[in-house]
Amino acid sequence: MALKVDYLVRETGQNLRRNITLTVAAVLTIAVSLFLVGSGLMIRQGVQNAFQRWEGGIEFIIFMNPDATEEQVQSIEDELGSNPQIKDYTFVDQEETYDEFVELFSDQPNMVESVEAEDLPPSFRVIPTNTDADFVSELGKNFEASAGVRRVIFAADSIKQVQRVGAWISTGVLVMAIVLLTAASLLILNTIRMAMFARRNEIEIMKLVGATNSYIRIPFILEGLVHGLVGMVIAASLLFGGRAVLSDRVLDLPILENFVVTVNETWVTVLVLLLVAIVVGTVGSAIAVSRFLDV
Amino acid sequence: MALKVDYLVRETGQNLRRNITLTVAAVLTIAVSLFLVGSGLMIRQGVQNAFQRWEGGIEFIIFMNPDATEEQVQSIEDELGSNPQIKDYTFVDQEETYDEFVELFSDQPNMVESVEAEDLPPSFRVIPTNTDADFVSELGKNFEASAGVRRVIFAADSIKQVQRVGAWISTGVLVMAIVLLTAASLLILNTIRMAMFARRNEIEIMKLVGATNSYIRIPFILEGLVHGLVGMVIAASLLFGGRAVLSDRVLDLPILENFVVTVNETWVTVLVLLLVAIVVGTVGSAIAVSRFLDV
Amino acid sequence: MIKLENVSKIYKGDVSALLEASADIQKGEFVFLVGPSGSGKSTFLRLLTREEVPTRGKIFVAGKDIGDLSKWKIPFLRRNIGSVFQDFKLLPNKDVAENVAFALEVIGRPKHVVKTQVPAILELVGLSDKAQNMPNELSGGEQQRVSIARAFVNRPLILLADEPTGNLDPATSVGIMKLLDRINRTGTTVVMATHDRGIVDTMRRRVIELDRGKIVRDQARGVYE
Amino acid sequence: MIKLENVSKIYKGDVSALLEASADIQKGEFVFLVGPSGSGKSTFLRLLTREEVPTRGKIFVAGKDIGDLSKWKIPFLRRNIGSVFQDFKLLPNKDVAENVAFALEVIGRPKHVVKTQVPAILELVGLSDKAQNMPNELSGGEQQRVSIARAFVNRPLILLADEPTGNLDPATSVGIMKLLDRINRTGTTVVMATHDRGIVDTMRRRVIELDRGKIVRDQARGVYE
Ligand SMILES: Nc1ncnc2c1ncn2[C@@H]1O[C@H](COP(=O)(O)OP(=O)(O)OP(=O)(O)O)[C@@H](O)[C@H]1O
Ligand SMILES: Nc1ncnc2c1ncn2[C@@H]1O[C@H](COP(=O)(O)OP(=O)(O)OP(=O)(O)O)[C@@H](O)[C@H]1O
Ligand SMILES: [Mg+2]
Ligand SMILES: [Mg+2]
Repeated sequence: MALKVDYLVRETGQNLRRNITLTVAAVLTIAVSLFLVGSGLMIRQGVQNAFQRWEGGIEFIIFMNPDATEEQVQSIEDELGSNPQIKDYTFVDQEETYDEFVELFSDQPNMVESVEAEDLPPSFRVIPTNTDADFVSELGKNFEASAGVRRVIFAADSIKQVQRVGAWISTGVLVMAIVLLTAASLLILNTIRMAMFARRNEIEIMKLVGATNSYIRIPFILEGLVHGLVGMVIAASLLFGGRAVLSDRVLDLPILENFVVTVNETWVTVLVLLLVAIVVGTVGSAIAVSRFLDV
Repeated sequence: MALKVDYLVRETGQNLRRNITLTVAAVLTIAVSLFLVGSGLMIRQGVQNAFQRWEGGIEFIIFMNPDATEEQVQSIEDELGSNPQIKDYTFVDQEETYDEFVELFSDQPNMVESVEAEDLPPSFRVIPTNTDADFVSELGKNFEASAGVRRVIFAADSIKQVQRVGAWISTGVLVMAIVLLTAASLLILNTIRMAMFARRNEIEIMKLVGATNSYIRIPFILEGLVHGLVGMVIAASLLFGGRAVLSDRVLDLPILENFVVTVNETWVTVLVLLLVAIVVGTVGSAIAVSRFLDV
Repeated sequence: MIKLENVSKIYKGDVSALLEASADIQKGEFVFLVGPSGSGKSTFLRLLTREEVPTRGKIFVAGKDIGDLSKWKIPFLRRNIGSVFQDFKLLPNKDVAENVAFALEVIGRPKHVVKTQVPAILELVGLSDKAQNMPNELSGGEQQRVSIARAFVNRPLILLADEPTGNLDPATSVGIMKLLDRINRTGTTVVMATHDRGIVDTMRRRVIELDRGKIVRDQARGVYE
Repeated sequence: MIKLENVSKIYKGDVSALLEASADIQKGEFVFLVGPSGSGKSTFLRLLTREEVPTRGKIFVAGKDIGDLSKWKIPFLRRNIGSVFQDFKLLPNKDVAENVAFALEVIGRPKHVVKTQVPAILELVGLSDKAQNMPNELSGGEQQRVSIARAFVNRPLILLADEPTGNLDPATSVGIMKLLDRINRTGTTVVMATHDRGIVDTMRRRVIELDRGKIVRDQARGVYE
């Protein structure tokens, strides 16, 4: 049986207009839900951004003694330059280390104040050709005995731990986003269910007049889809607005600088919301309708 | 007109039972909403807990040179002990400073590794009798010129900045909780509104039979209250459960240690939820009902 | 008891459901409201219970002008008036006994009154064995009888019945009319809209005939046409 | 066209709405279903459209046993049967024209057919000027006529009417009966439950009388009693 497009458009439009109370309620519920999911996803993105700079390619660090002589530093540098297993390295002098330290711990000013540049060790940050843990560890140990070297630190022991903490936080926020998503789906399904309940007489009558299930279902499903999409647009506007306000005002606090979520990343979030809106709106309506069409 | 208790109880009970679809939908919506609000409040509590130990009574810190002699330290200590304007002070030696440093930056192992106890300055943490900023600053400056003292740091410059960051995060989470609360209220109001919409015929008939507004309203309001309370109980169970799981498993990661929210603090959150459930459930129903009773 | 003074009710789209209608119904009268479909009979009754507000004119019920009745007093007006609705208007989630009991509970009757009155009135309309049924489990005629029972149960001053025999077989109709007559003899004013020629012609009571909103006949001891 | 073989319908609480009923209605017949309130007339009709499933017995409609009809085929059964419901069952959020048009759209009739048929049938039941009204803006009789228009509009094989004149004045009733008669003459089988003695006695068609679920009379060219 052919379902005519104009029937669907008209029927859906009428349902939306004539049950304006329900329409507003459903759209609001979906908008709020999706806004919460979107916020969760964006916070997660922010946390990831903040941790990104810890995830560079540095594989081990050679810390010199703060009072190592220039010759000692030079000899290590020569060694690094001539070793074919070293892909790249950078020397970070005491001033640079201090700057990094200050930046890192700008939120702990008493720590910053307690340390001077000359207390901090200069270091080489080394990227080997091979990233295998054993290989890197072997390679790094070669430098441990050299004069002026205080300690060699491996990614496995340090950066990876930083990353682990980052992952923990990131996972926490992801869990939060998933909880919100589940909550949103539940809420949307509930909304549709209540909308169907409110119109149980209508559905009953349609069945009595000989309408097939698909004939009754499809306008309701389209209605769910429209609810989802309108809710999504509202949620997306709130997210973009929220992002703009936050990145203008709040995030110029230095420690939160890296937390900024870009407009592009916001778009990705909105895409996710669009998907959720379509899937939950359509599938949800379909399930809810079938529940009430079962004679 | 006397509203009989048994009428109210019976009427409310029947509404709940006979519109089971609506009841389940409303309770679920409220449970999810309150759970989200509760989570927001508990995260905020966690963040506050984590920052608490930075909010001690230390008003200024005298950092000694790492290589200050024992006599120099002793002379400062004598001075502190004899000054009537000093309420209390603690000496933190290099080992203790190192321990604190390690604990603080356990998430930045390469920093920890780069610093040894002897690099770090021992310090006096001083609590003056008067907390006025000018007074403290005057008092602290007296020690700046003393032998072996590297620097004096004031709360105004350091701890207050830490507190400020803590406040930022805390505010952020509070804003999140408020957004969730608003969202939850909206959702609950919507739910009630839809429930009323679904029963508009019933209300119409009651009015025709000569029921006064209060006679019609009160069962609906009680129904809203029951929805709110049941939803609250579900949300509270989820919060307690979630807290238990998290503090057992996730939070033994050292950095998150201070984040633990106690059972008592959870109870406070639940109390807030109870209040929200009662207010939103009752007031929401009252508003929703009056909207439909207006002839 | 009921007085209409030049009452008009114009619905949107310029439909004159009632046009310059005047009538004076005394306490204890029994009035048939007749007229073709759409002539304004239900509108006439709905104006008396303030379900509708007249576009023009004044309406008095029990001596009170109900035109300037404040909203919160409407329930109290309705308590003096029992209404049998053309489409029954039963509460779908209450059973038969509860639907009838509700009309008593609303006006604050004590429990023991409800407990004795409800079975008595259900007996009267012949629905004792359906007391526990829900409205959707009843036949059309049974629903109509529940609606009548509910309107009767609190012995109102005025009883308005909108085609109370429309869905009833002749035998049951006669029973219901006997009941209405009995109620009327106790002093209750009864206004009944009907299409049932047989009933009107047998009872020979006052007949008000409407045609396109106008009162075209007001006859004591009248017939259907 | 319609055949019942020892059909019983027992509702919960041991209510026998229909008891061992057998009947055979030929194509083109016009049958009145009479009997007191609650005797099972509506149940009889609801069994034919599979709104209810018989507790015992077999029902054939247009030669098909509808007892083992799979769920998805029910709509197609109903498209061959026009139903006028005792309580109208109009879609409350569609206006009169849309309510009628809906019955055509459901069975996939092209737009131009809908556009010409709907005004024609509204003209026939005398509701042309109410086409844009919503159901709650209609009088009881007008709603019943919309229900009749909707049942007629797709010219079904069978027409079931549950007290289609219950809310109509005698003049309109005669008009509706003339319409039903005309429809019947085009070959449509008509089964009509009614309490209207006048109509049954005037038309003199087959009468099936029910009493407490039993068929107590099945008479060609019968009268009401
Ligand atoms: N869903 C149901 N559950 C229980 N009993 C029911 C149900 N539907 C109908 N009945 C009962 O079955 C009997 C027959 O009902 P039915 O509607 O067929 O009567 P009817 O002949 O159409 O009466 P009326 O002329 O009053 O419309 C009645 O006693 C009714 O109470
Ligand atoms: N809410 C409304 N909006 C617009 N028109 C209305 C409304 N209610 C009733 N009407 C119109 O007013 C006229 C009178 O309606 P009313 O219900 O009073 O008729 P009635 O005499 O009771 O008819 P019936 O015998 O069919 O029940 C009808 O034409 C109807 O369509
Ligand atoms: Mg009427
Ligand atoms: Mg019936």
